[in-house]
Amino acid sequence: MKELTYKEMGLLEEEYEQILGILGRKPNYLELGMFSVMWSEHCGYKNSRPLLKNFPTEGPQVIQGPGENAGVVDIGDGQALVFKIESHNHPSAIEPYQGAATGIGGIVRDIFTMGARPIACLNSLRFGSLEDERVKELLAGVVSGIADYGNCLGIPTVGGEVYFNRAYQGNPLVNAMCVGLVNTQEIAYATASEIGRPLMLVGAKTGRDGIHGATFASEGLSSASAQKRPSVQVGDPFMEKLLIEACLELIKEDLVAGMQDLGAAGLTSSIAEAASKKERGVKVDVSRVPRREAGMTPYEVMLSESQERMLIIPRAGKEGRIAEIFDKWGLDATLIGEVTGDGLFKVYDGDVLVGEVPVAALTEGCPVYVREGLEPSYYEECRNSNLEELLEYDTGEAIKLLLASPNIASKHWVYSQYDHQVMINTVLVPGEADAAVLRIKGSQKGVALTTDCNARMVYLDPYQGGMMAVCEAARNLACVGARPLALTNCLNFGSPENPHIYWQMQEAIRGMAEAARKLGTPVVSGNVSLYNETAAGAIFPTPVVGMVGLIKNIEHRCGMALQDEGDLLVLLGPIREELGGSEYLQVCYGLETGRVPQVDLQAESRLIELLISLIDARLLKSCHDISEGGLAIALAESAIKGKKGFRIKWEWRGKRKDQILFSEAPGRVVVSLNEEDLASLSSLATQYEVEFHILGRVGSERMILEEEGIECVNLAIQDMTRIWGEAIECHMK
Amino acid sequence: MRFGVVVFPGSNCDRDCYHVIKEVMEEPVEYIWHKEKSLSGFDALILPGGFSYGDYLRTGAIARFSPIMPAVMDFAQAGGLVLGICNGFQILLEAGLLPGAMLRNSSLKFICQPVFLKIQRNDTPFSNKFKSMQVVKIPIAHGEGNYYCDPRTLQEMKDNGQILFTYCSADGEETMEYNPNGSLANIAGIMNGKGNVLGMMPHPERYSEDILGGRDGFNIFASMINWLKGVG
Amino acid sequence: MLKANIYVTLKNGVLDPQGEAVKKSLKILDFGQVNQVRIGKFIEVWLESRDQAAAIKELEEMSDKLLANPVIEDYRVEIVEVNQS
Amino acid sequence: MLKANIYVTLKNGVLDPQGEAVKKSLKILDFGQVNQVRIGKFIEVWLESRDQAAAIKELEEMSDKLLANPVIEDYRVEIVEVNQS
Ligand SMILES: Nc1ncnc2c1ncn2[C@@H]1O[C@H](COP(=O)(O)OP(=O)(O)O)[C@@H](O)[C@H]1O
Ligand SMILES: [Mg+2]
Repeated sequence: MKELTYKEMGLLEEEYEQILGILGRKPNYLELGMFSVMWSEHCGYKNSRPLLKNFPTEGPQVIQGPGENAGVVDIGDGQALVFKIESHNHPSAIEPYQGAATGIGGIVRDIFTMGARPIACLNSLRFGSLEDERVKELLAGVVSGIADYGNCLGIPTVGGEVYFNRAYQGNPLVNAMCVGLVNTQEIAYATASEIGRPLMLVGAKTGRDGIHGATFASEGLSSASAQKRPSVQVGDPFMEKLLIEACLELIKEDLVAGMQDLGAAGLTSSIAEAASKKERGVKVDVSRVPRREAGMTPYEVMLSESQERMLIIPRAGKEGRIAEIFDKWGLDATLIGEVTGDGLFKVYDGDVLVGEVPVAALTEGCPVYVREGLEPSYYEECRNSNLEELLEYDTGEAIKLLLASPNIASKHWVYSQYDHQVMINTVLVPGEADAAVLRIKGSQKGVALTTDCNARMVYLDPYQGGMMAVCEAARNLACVGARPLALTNCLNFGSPENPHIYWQMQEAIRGMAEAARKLGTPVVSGNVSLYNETAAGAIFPTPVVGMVGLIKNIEHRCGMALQDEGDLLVLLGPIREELGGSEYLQVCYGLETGRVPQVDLQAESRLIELLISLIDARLLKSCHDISEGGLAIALAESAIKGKKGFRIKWEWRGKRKDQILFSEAPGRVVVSLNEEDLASLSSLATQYEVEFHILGRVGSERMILEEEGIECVNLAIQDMTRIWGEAIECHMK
Repeated sequence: MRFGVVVFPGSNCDRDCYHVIKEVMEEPVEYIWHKEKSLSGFDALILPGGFSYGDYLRTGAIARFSPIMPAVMDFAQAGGLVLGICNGFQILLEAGLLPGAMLRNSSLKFICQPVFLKIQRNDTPFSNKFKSMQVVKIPIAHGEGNYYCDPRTLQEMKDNGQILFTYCSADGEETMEYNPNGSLANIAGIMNGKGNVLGMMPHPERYSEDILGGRDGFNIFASMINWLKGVG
Repeated sequence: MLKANIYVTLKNGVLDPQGEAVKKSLKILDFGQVNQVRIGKFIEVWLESRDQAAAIKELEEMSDKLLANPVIEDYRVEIVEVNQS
Repeated sequence: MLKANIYVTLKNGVLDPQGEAVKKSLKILDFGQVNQVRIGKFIEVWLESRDQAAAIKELEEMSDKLLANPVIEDYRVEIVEVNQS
């Protein structure tokens, strides 16, 4: 293998100078490689760390905030949820199936590393236009990669999102979230405790795969990316399943002092992280690492990103029992080194010392860049674009076009490939509600899970869009009756070295942080994926929010399907007349512009409280959040799900129907309820200061919009169901 | 009465079956590790769903050689009730306890969704709680459930009444349109000649509690218990 | 050391959903001349052995037992290399 | 008519979880001499063509585009039969 220069490894000249300063000498090739992966954006967060500081990370429910493999929140009764979201964008762009599959493997390891049993996966996907043949391949590959890996592990994939936009042409986003359940006293941390404790490596053998994956993930995608292909890893879900079961047995028997998965930057990163926690040092002997290929150099062993490996630091005297458990599961565990007290990361090849660097230099020593953001010109241009002059589209036609938009159409093609019921906890499955709901066996409790981000809104106004992503996630949880607890996030952006992109990051994070603070949902974990761009430009800024919520009594939950004829349809929240950033503008006019609807955090918070109260009091029969496609599509989706029609009376004479029906202003939901419950709803709404509007009634098999006795929309639910149901399937035939 | 749930490396519905027998059916149940070599004191065995050995090579092909399998075969031989669900069904096929083999779904995709099944007869240990020709709803979740056997075997199974469940519409139409995976003769579940071994692709344990969306699966376990109590 | 190839193919008459799908895709990709596609497995096995006859017997046994499912598959064993070392 | 075989194998160094699992279970089944197992695809293609050179070109194109995944797999094309009819 040809040796790379520091530049080819992705280090800047001043960074190389810094390394010379730290070591007081030239690093050898191995040491240089270790610095380069640890100081990559992917591992070192060198461009994002200063911005992440703005996130609120504390709250009474938070057991563990950012800084560990995953965040942990309390759900009472001595139980906690462990969760995190992570990107696998670059690998998936190159090899969609394996890229996505190993993405699942990675995030699942982060969860059981904390001692938690993974109970659910979600994923947030972004692709270019579905008209494009390569995009179809990417979608098919990514979805089957996620499915094959997650299904084989026996972890249900219960939710997520899929969006299509030209902004992701050539640079798809694959973000995977995993949620685990743990007994609070069994939470495991990645701490290297006492000096002299051995380091055990367990799981797959080490091969040459994925060397410099972390560096690769920290660069833009170019045609040269294709040549880096040998770095693609192949996933082995069966091995991972064995690791899950074996590691959880170790935790149950309290045998480990520290546990760390091997992810980006492989052994280098996991050992450094395990050791950095208590200013310990480590020595490791690469000759002991079981290899898959002959002739691997220490450099290759230390940087390999072979999947399905774990690092275990046993409690004193427990090595024997640990070996027994691994043996039961047919896994090989090898002693590869030990914890030392000198703060140094020493790499040996047999007796020969082949590399030595201070642990802290690799971790905390990573340089940090505080950059200057610069507002791009498109921002004001879009905010000021005049949408009033657009001729109004025929409402019925617009609804049909929107239902056929892949961003709104049924995602059945995707989620039917995921096993979403294994573990028999999934109470609301994909497509049934705004969030997935799982029961916690042996209790009354339920948990609700969602991922959200409307990236077009973030692009048009990163500050508002950032707030919207958090609000939508929280609202989606409230729509099923859950109290939002905390969030994880995956910050997908272009190059931070571009001041306009840096501005997007600053603004989006400012918005997310403010919303998270106001809604009481601190940030407990996350991941950053930068340099998502191709020659054609950067992706839409896409800060995906994953959020978890708690349902006190699982019997009191709510789905989105309309239930019974005669029920009242009510809008909770204000009527808004604005089209900025809407799917309607995109689908009907090909426009992605406008002033985005402004978020009112106070109102959002009151709406969430109201929803939790209404559902807990069992006053709602359906509840659905207004997002892409606006009020009209929210109603249509509830109708399609419930196989029931409805009739709406138009009360807003003289106003533009499209502005009201297709506005994507946040802070609003559509509910249905028994007429007798209207008074109770009314008094609760008054109490929480949420305005509401009675829209009409459930009934018949058609969607009817009536204005002064004239039916201006009259569509058969069956036809709408067909359009909505077949859109993605047709593209994927 | 004692149920045993066999755990292979890669099984992942083992806990689900265990939960349903223990918490929903309220009957004694134990896990049986695949490395065990003998079985005693069990009245019924469940081979659960999942991806034993990653389903590498062919579904169920490697698990079929697990140390426990000879004991499972003896148990079946002696007339004990054996229920193979999904991957369990595939293992029973590979082991030759049931005839035929599985091919990949005709769509080549994993499919997870509820389907309708027709109960072809209700005079069996596994279906006595249903009405004959009753249509029930139970979810499937598999990538290889496309059942195949040669024409002679199919005829034999038909003659012997070994086909217990077939895919159908909500109204009981057994046409290709309602066949989710391309399975021969819409087969979703078959028994051995003696009728004490059942393999089925749908997951009854997933529809055994109302909160999970349905309860038709409950009746399969209830039938087994009923039959065991009747006999015992 | 000895290397063998084992070809596992679906029996005649057994439907090959994957082969069918590939054929369809090839037609869409304008490979109009494709008439039929069947997809089987190509298994390479390295054995610590130099005795070809014994090896073939062993490989056939492996195939009968594990590598092929006789209900749906046929197989063929072929020794491709014998290394005297 | 013409029949071709295409052998699709994992590139050297690429992990083969299937092969590993099969090797392990062959060992357990007492085929102790097995050293390594790699599992690939064996694709049989029938073409409406009699021109071997053109067919090989076409088959290679198919393999590049669809039959093999160039990121992790290699392939080899071989014409096994040309039928004059
Ligand atoms: N956008 C973010 N918001 C909050 N926390 C973050 C974010 N990005 C990364 N983190 C936290 O930084 C730490 C390091 O992340 P990462 O390198 O992805 O972990 P790992 O080594 O387990 O893959 C984790 O605790 C993670 O939760
Ligand atoms: Mg980690």
